[in-house]
Amino acid sequence: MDHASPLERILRGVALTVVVVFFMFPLVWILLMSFQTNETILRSPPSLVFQPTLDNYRALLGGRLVGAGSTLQVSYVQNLMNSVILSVSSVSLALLLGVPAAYAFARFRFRGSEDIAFTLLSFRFAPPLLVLLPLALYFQQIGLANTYIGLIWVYQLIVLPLILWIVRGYFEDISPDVEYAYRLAGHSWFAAFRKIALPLAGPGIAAAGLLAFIFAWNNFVFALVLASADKQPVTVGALAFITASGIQFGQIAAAIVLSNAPTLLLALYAQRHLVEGLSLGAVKG
Amino acid sequence: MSRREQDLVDAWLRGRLDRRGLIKGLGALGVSAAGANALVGMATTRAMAADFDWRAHAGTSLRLLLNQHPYTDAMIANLGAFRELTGMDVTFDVFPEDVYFDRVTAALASGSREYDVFMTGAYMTWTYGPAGWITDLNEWINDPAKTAPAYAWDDVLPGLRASTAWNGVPGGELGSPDAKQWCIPWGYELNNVSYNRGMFDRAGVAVPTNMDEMVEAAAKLNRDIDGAYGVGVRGSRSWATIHPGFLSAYANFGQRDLNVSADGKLSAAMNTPESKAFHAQWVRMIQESGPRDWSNYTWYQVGQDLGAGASAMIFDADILGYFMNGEGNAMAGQLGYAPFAANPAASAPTPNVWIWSLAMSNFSQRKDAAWWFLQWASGAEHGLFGATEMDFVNPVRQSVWADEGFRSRLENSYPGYVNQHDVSAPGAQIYFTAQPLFFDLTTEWAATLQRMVANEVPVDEGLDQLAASVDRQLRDADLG
Amino acid sequence: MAGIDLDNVTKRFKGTAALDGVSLTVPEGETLALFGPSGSGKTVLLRVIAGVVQPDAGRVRLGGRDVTEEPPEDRGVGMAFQNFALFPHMSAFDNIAAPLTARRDAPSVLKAGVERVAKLLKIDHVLGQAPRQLSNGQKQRTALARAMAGQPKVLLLDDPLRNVDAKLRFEMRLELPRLLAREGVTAIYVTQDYREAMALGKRIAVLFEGRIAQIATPDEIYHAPATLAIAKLFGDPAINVLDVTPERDAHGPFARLSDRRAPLDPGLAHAVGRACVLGVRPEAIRFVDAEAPGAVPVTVEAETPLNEKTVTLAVTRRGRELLISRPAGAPGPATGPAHVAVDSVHALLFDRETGARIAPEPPGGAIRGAAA
Amino acid sequence: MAVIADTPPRPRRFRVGARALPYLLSLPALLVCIGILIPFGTAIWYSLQRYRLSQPWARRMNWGQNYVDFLSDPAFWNTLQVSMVYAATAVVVQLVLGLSIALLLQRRTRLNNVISIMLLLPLMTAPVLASLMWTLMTNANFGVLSWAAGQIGFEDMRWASSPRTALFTVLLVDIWVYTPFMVILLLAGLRSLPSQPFEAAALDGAPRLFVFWRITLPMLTPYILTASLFRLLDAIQQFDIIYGMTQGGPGNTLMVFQVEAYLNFFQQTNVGRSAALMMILWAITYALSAVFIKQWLRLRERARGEV
Repeated sequence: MDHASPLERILRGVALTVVVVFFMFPLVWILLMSFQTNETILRSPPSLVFQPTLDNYRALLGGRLVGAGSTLQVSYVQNLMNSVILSVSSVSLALLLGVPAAYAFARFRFRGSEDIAFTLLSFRFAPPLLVLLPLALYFQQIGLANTYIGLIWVYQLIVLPLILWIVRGYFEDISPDVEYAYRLAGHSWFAAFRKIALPLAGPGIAAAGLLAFIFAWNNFVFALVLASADKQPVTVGALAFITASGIQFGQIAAAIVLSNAPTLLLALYAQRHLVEGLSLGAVKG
Repeated sequence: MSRREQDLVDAWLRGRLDRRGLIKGLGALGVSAAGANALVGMATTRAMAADFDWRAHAGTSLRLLLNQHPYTDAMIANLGAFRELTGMDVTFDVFPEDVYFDRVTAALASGSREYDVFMTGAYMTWTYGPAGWITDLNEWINDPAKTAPAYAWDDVLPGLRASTAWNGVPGGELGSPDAKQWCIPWGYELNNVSYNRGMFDRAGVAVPTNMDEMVEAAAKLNRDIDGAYGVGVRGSRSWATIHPGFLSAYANFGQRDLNVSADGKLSAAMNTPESKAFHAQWVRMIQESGPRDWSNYTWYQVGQDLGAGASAMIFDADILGYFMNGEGNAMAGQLGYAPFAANPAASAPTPNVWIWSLAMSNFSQRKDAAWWFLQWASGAEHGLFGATEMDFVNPVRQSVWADEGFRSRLENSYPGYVNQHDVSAPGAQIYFTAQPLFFDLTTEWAATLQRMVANEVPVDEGLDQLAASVDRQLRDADLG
Repeated sequence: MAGIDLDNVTKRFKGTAALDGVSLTVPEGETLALFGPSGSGKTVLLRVIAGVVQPDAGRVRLGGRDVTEEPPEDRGVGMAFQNFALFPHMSAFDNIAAPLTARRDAPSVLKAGVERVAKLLKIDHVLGQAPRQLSNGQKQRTALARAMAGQPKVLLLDDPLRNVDAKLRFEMRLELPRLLAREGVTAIYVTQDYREAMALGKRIAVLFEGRIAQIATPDEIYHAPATLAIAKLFGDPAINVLDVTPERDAHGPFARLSDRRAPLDPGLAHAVGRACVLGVRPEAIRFVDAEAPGAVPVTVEAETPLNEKTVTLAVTRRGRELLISRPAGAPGPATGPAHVAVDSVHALLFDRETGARIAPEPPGGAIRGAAA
Repeated sequence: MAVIADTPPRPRRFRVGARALPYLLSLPALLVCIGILIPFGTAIWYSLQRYRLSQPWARRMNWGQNYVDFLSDPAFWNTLQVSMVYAATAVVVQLVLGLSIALLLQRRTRLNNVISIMLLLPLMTAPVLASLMWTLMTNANFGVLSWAAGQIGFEDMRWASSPRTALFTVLLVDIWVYTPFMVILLLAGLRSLPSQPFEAAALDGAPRLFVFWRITLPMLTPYILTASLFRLLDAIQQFDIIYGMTQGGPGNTLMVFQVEAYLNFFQQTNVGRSAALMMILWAITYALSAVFIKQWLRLRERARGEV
């Protein structure tokens, strides 16, 4: 490949350019849109020349959208907060539950271990609505409807298997002798877990946690079915007010940017962990 | 309160002054608008409290489930008066319309006690009522101990009262003597024409008075007006596509959705020759001069286009045209309104109505208190406040429509609106057959329309398939 | 009181016995070399003693205390792993300090403790470094230091020299006995290298397929291996094995070697007629003149000088290969025909079927070990 | 050596603790997920009933009738077909695209690394937000893509609102979001391949197409299988993008399982049919995921063997 002909190099360059344009253009375009007024957005043909404005963001963060027929009180900031609360707590809980379980599956071959692990993994692939619809009824009855706790629990369905399987792979890569050495030095099992296994699997736990956070943040269907207005995250919130305001396209764009920003920044910041987590999660385990 | 202020307010209470005049008068006395509203509220409270124990449930807290809507805005703006009047507290969840009814279903299907009162349309009560989720309100309306003398249930337009009452028998007539009052009408919509006066003038097109003219006018407007299409109607895959202009016109041709046989069996009625002719005309109109994204169009898009000058007219809810004429729209102040009878042979329009109503959850633990709220929210006082101070159109009470301030305000800013209403109101009612499969059938109807517009299926064939499918579903549900 | 006492320890993995009724006693302060081919169960045995593997049956006693059910951290055992098992995220210092932190020693005590063993093992200059910065030799010493830092009563060394280079291995082989003696610990030293076993162990336990085949001093094992298999494992070059069936004539029992009668120990009358294997150490074969008594004609094929000795490969007329060793510098024949004499009287004789040693006969007539 | 009589077995405290430990560690996670099995059981139960919320009096067990009805229900076959076509097309296109892009990015240069990171961004976008973004871009009045389509001669491009292009449009969004997933997995696979076969082929002067078909592809197959199965499982359950863009329309063009089940439940309040639909989807995904997990475990063993 080092002796690529000039033609080949040009073709590769063109191909890569097309790839980058296809995957980056929508993000850039929406970002630009979010700084425009409806007037410039509605121009045809679309133009890149416009006077940037922060009004859309101001309206969103201030919580008032003026649209056709009604002034929409949006609690977009509340939606963002809900996303943060739901994602952070469900990932924290999943780490708390999933890391010890992952350790158990990695270290011990106990009766039924593979079956339990398979069951947990198969939750990842079950159609969410299968359980969500009956769950919506149950939640109302047991008072979990429209509570953070109920949602965080349901979020475990996506984040827990993910964490379990990625972290398990990392634990399996640590030689058990290293932990035995620590225990033989006189430390308890728990100390060995905390001081040896956890730090050594740290990068894996970080990768799994990041990935789980992104999945939780991006989730739509759980909150669509189970959350009320005051608990719903940005994914549902953004969809909800596109039609309700229906009009202020700049604000919709700004809402998309705001709700996308955390995951995109996270992806840029921790891309190596994420790539590894993705590959491990899907391929290696 | 000074003596002169007191006089003004009393004059208003005795009905000699409209609210606008009252507040103007108070303004002349140096009372600010906000202060004036407070004064009026207090005065009303005193007056209303005089002959009914409004404070019977003081201290109770109610929870409402509300749709994002101007009616909701008006109600929320006036909630302070309710709190003051009754000493009750009210909290609420507001959802955008796209997910609102899913929320209601989720809450009620599970028997949630969270909400006491919620917004609904009449069609939904055909599901909620038989399911046992909502309460028959006759029990309260007819109980003098629980209903204020001034409530005047008869003041509510009779057609609306009838349309929100159903005996629960599939195919049963609405408003029959044995009907249960499943909800209280709150605000309603008539489906007529709202049009862009400037565009009509420029294209030299007259306001259409029947379907043929509409198809023609829309096509001409579509050609002649740059950057706008001819006519906006809804097209999303939903019951909401069927019930506005479409069904109003359909009913005007004397067509029905279902036949009800003597023994109460239901069967599809939409594959008659007349129906096929009408469908063909409707489909052609959309293909020729409808919005390009028609199949995604809900009332938001229909209204948005009219307000932004992207469409020349709409055949949809009159209040949508009303809102698009308000501030913040490119076409504000340039819209006109006209009644519309699709059938050239028809004597009057037959708009299918959409009635935003208030219903009481059967799972409420505070039904009496909830009724106190319903009375207030659907009462004349709040109706007048909403209609004159906020955008609470169309009000459901005859007394509000009789209010001169309200009429003149409409007449001045919304030319033709009052006429449109008055001409079509007598024929306004729900033209659907009340039955529990309403959403199954209308959704499939909308999907069939989409396929016809996309030329995936010829109109005749599509309707025959639809009718067959409807019949099968009715049979499956033991209705056919 | 015994330092380590194993009683009938058995451990199975998926049905196959890794340890099959192993009983073993190591007196306090003694270093026992545990020797065996790979897969014989050495590491499992060590892990059972350490407590990281639970035996299916049998008891483990350390210093007289039954620790079979105690977790590893309560056993007071130091262990050096074959792969070092250093904590990669800790400095060498912290690695070595691990046993001391477990006791919550004061920082000064901890520091003194680490420095003591570090100095002993000559790694005091690399204490601040992370394991990945250390050379293999340094890693090995760090692992050893960590095992010893807590001054355990029992030290388990799992082939600690396997992954280090030859020079270092040689050095450590000299150093370790001194170190172990100085610490006064009871130690088990696992190795696959018989010379290491002989250099380090006061006694050697030979493990075969999960059973102890023999426990004896290095000298005993070399000169009186309990089985043919043990005989083959000890000695470089390996022992010569010749299939024989002892016969008897007027002079007593003898074995037929290339038509010559090689006399056997007169006490071996009972072996006459049995299918046997004669084991002859390469140094027990001499080159002789053709006329010497019992001289066997061979053909010398090749010769390799091996440090202090020279090893010759010769082939008998029947095609049997013999390895013959003689002190370096001693004269030997050129390639081609030659004659050798076998010291058959002192040779080892094993039963061909069981591999058990027949001669020399163990004192009292019973065969030691668990070969039967 | 004398055999010492074994002491009679006594309670073994440590061993019991050690045995219980793994269960103790994994139990909380399991319990949290087990809660989910309760509604799962409910769903099965519902699916065996004639159950419409609007006709509570008609509710009764009808056992397999809901499933039998599917056989003669054109809507069901349409749903099945749309789901399959959607999933298969999405996976095939993404695989081909993903593999091509991965091959383009195979070498570790700074530019390639930057591009790989850029490719992460669509993947990190919530699918429902992605559908919103594309809805804005394909708006008939001002959407930049509608305008662009007009410029190249597709004046009448209606994107998601025409049955002819709706599938194409939602697939475009699916491809935009998920192709990077393929790229990243296949890139990880490509970069982990041993280099010897390639060097040997280069020495032999083997043509590059030959190298690709005979060496790269076979060695990459486990990764391709894993990634494709994973995507297939996700794609057959697609909800977010379709619900966000068209709610299954226009007509029944995009009526996939989960969207139809959602509408059945919430709009038509036909709980029995909705549950039966989801059970069928579950059966499909369960079969696929069993294959997937087996394949994945094999790959994992291999990855471990190479370590």
